[in-house]
Amino acid sequence: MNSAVDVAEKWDIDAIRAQFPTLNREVHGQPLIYLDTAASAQRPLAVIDAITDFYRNHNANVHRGVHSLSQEATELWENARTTMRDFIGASSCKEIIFTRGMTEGVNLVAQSFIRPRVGPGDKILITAMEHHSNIVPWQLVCEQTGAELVVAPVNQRGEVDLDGFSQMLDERVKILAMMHVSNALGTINPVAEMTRMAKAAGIPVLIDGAQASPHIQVDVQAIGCDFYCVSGHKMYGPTGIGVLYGREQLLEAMPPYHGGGEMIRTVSFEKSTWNDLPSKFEAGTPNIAGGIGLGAAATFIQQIGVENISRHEADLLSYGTQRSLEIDGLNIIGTAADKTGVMSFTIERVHPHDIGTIINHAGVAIRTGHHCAMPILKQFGVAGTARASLGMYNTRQELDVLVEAIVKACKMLR
Amino acid sequence: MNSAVDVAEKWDIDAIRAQFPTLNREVHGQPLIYLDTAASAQRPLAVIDAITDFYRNHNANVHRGVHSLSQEATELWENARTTMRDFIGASSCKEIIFTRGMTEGVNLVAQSFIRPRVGPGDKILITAMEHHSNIVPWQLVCEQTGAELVVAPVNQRGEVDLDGFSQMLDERVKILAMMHVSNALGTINPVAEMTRMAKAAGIPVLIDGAQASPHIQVDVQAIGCDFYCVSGHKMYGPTGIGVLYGREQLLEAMPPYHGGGEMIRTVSFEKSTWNDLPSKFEAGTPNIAGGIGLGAAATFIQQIGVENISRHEADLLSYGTQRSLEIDGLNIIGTAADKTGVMSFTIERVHPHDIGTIINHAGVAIRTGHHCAMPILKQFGVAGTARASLGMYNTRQELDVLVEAIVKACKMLR
Amino acid sequence: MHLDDLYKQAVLAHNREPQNYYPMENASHVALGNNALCGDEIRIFLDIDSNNLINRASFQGEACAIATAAASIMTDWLAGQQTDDAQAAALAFEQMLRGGEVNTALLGENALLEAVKHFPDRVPSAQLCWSAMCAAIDGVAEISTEKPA
Amino acid sequence: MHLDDLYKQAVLAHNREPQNYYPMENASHVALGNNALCGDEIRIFLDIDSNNLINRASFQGEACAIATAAASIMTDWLAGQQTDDAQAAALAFEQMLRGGEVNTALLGENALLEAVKHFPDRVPSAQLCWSAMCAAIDGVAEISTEKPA
Ligand SMILES: Cc1ncc(COP(=O)(O)O)c(C=O)c1O
Ligand SMILES: Cc1ncc(COP(=O)(O)O)c(C=O)c1O
Repeated sequence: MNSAVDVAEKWDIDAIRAQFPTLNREVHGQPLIYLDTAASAQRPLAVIDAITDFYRNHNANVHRGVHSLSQEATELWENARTTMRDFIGASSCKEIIFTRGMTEGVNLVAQSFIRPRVGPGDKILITAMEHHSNIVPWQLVCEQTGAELVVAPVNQRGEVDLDGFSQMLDERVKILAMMHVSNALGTINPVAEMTRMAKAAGIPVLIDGAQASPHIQVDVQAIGCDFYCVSGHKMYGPTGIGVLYGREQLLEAMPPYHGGGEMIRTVSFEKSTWNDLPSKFEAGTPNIAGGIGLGAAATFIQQIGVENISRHEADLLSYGTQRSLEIDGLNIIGTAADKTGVMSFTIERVHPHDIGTIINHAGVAIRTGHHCAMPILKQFGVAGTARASLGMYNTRQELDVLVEAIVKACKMLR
Repeated sequence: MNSAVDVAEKWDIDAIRAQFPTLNREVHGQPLIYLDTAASAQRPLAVIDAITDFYRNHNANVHRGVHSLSQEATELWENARTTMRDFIGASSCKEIIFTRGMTEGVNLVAQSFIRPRVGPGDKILITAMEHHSNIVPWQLVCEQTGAELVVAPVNQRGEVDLDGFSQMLDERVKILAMMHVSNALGTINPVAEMTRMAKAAGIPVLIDGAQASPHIQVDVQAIGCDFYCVSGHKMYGPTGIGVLYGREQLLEAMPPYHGGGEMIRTVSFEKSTWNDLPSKFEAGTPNIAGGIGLGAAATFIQQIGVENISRHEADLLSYGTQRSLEIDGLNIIGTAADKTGVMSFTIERVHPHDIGTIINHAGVAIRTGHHCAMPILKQFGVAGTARASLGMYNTRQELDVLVEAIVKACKMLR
Repeated sequence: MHLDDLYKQAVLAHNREPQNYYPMENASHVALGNNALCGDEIRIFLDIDSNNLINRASFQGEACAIATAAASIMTDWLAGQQTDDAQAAALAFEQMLRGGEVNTALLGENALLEAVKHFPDRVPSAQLCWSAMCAAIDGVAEISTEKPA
Repeated sequence: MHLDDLYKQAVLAHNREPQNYYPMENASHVALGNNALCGDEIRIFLDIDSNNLINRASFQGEACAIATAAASIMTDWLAGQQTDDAQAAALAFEQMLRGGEVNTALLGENALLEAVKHFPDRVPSAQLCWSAMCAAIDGVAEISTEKPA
């Protein structure tokens, strides 16, 4: 992968695109233009090869084996953990819990950390722009415990209203759970500042980093948060894998989440004892190939350079935004000052779903609908949007095709 | 895969072995002899190719997409569900919940089905031979609710004592959770009969099928159980995926387990509503590649024919058992009348761990230790065993090498 | 499958100028159909007399072109139908979208939407008004159609 | 790495006929080390006087050849050591197994186990008696060593 480093230095987009086999696909006879990275990114060869290499050459269960394959598998798996530790800036591998994805991370914290700690009168604070995965797990806990879900306001650009937010920070708030980057709007929240405010009020902080880790630098220690969740498939890695970062001290104090193999030290019918971190939270056989693939994805991003990716996507965002405003009746939802490459929009007299279907026939893949963020769309007065979301492999030319295709679709429908 | 059908008809072991790339590995200069299938099976090309085909050609998120890739991904994913429905004999795809593995299936049922239904005075019934994954989740529920874990006795051959078992079936028992096949002993439990006895007493039944699905026919309707869990990686499929079968009526009545995307119908801060089965229990982006790979594994097993696999492994078991008894001081742990291909043993004056290390240098991969089944090993008076476990790809010659290698190890150590 | 088969001129015309697009006062039967996944929401109003004859049908809501056109065509067609013929047509319509054999004579102009069967993610859109209509007849206030067939 | 480096003749001899294998009556310090993962369990007995001198050391338990030989060698070596030298040796032993630079002179015959560092899954076995010894000195009754280095 020395080549990836070279690529990054001169931002050789063709070389980057060559790493992603799916980009060779045709759709309805047109070259695929993939603008749905926020739903799931494409996978580079480095990731696919890491998975197949594991299955073909080192396949075995981890941790429990005396034979060579099992030792090799364990080493690959634990190396992936080390890679993820460095990728998000954690201080120890004990703080890196492999999960199925971002959703499982939040559910784990909701059940294992918060559920035993809250009751009637206590509050769980989120923001109005959260993804369902950072709303519903808290609603379930509220139902189970009598705690109350409270919601920090978001302004009409799609930014958290920091005044409103700060007024909600009181001693009854037992956790602040917020997204780093919005999948529906693109907003980059000032998580370090908001974390500082919350911690000053003694409130633990969980951050949904699903849309941050593929696009901007993540450093959990600089942010100062207690928990941080990412999803593999959003950051060019495999499906079925993610990471929950948790501060060691908090994880130590939490009861286990799942029971099973590997998370125990001893089991007897009378009493079982728990293993050390991170094993305590990794019951059963983990997604070994997934973890190894995620490590490969993180390494790939590091080699390209996340700051290079951010810069490239920022350029595309400003180009794409400007071009899309040429479209008659187009209205952008989410105009925060600080944004990642997400263009969410509605068009007068044209339904997003029809746009999506029609431009799919020009090879352009976008997402339409509520993007698992119904409440914030409702605040914007819409039930759904069309969303083009960017990845490191996209180009200005692709955005030109997008705009042309939308214009044609509008003509057809109006 | 027509070739697989041919292979099965005349049981062409070379053709079967050729499907498993890892079997070409050498370990310490010797050809790998993989006798650790009970920990994790090797993966056939059909599975590896299904995964890479998804990542290379159809990669996208499922369910929520208007574009072609997303529709293709959804179709592959839902086809895998249909395959798994047929593989275990469920009556509807609504009853097939994709999980991370067997362990998550039990935890889901423990938390979502049992936790709200039990309290002090209630009992959860398991057997003395369970895997930690079917012990610890229930211990956590007992701790949370005050219910009591009770344990059906197992005799000295490693079979459930049916008299003792039947005496434990009373109205305070709120679930029977037992394994179909023991990973530590090889015992095949009479699950249909035991389920009948439990159901006659009004007790719901969960079965841990992790070690059954790769080796013997599974038919949840013939068994009559309410829940059945399998793990992908045990049945020649990917890591990080499994299936929880649940009877529709029970799943309908259960509250959701995880909150997140896809499991909801509508979300508002005041109230969210749940999606239909099976989505209600599949929060967040699932392990799409894993599910597709699992479908490929099930198809592969069906094409070879599970009854052919059973027959082959039964032949190997009787050959291997007989040959291993030639070893001085060898003692087999688990001598049930009805067994799958698991040979668990101890050898006088020789520790299993040393055996494992030494024969690994002859290329032979076995597992040593407690096999996540501490309690039953304790009943047999041992802290660990050496375990050779069989898969469809093993041969008599491999068992000859195993026996020779153990004999040499014993000579060295004694 | 061509896009023009899905978005036929006749279908597009119904979307541009939907027929029977108004909230019916004194409707005897009303139901809301929604598909949260794509944000479609259609309310169906029926005026059914004591002989189970549908005198008038109308609709209102926010929905995509396919859902809007389907509702426009359906409400046109419903006027003058017996409720059990309407229910039978709903079944036939669903079968048509699943790719089954159907007597399209039963369906009249509704058969214009047959090509939707080649666009599985759009099937719920086309079906939304029909589900809502059946719900209205059955006295169910709200119904969802989300899953592709 | 050769198997014979791990299972040296001298190591195997200690396994076949372990030294100091008995429960010490009136031991001043005792601790149990266990490694549930592979089923090893070793109890260490120490007789330490008021000057922190270890007069005698013994052990008992069920464990693999590596763990048994390590305990046999270690207990031999401990007799006559100061507790802080023993603790320093434990650190050096751990470093040796992690592949670090160590002054093996500090370790005496214990250095026989150096090759274990090439067998990461066996490191906890070799370390079991040392962890138990340190626990005993620190007054901790029980300790686990499970993870490969
Ligand atoms: C009998 C049995 N049950 C449950 C499990 C747990 O399965 P998993 O680790 O895949 O969740 C295993 C395997 O470790 C097993 O052998
Ligand atoms: C902001 C955000 N949070 C959470 C999630 C959920 O992630 P996953 O579905 O991988 O668990 C997503 C993606 O769907 C997301 O965009």
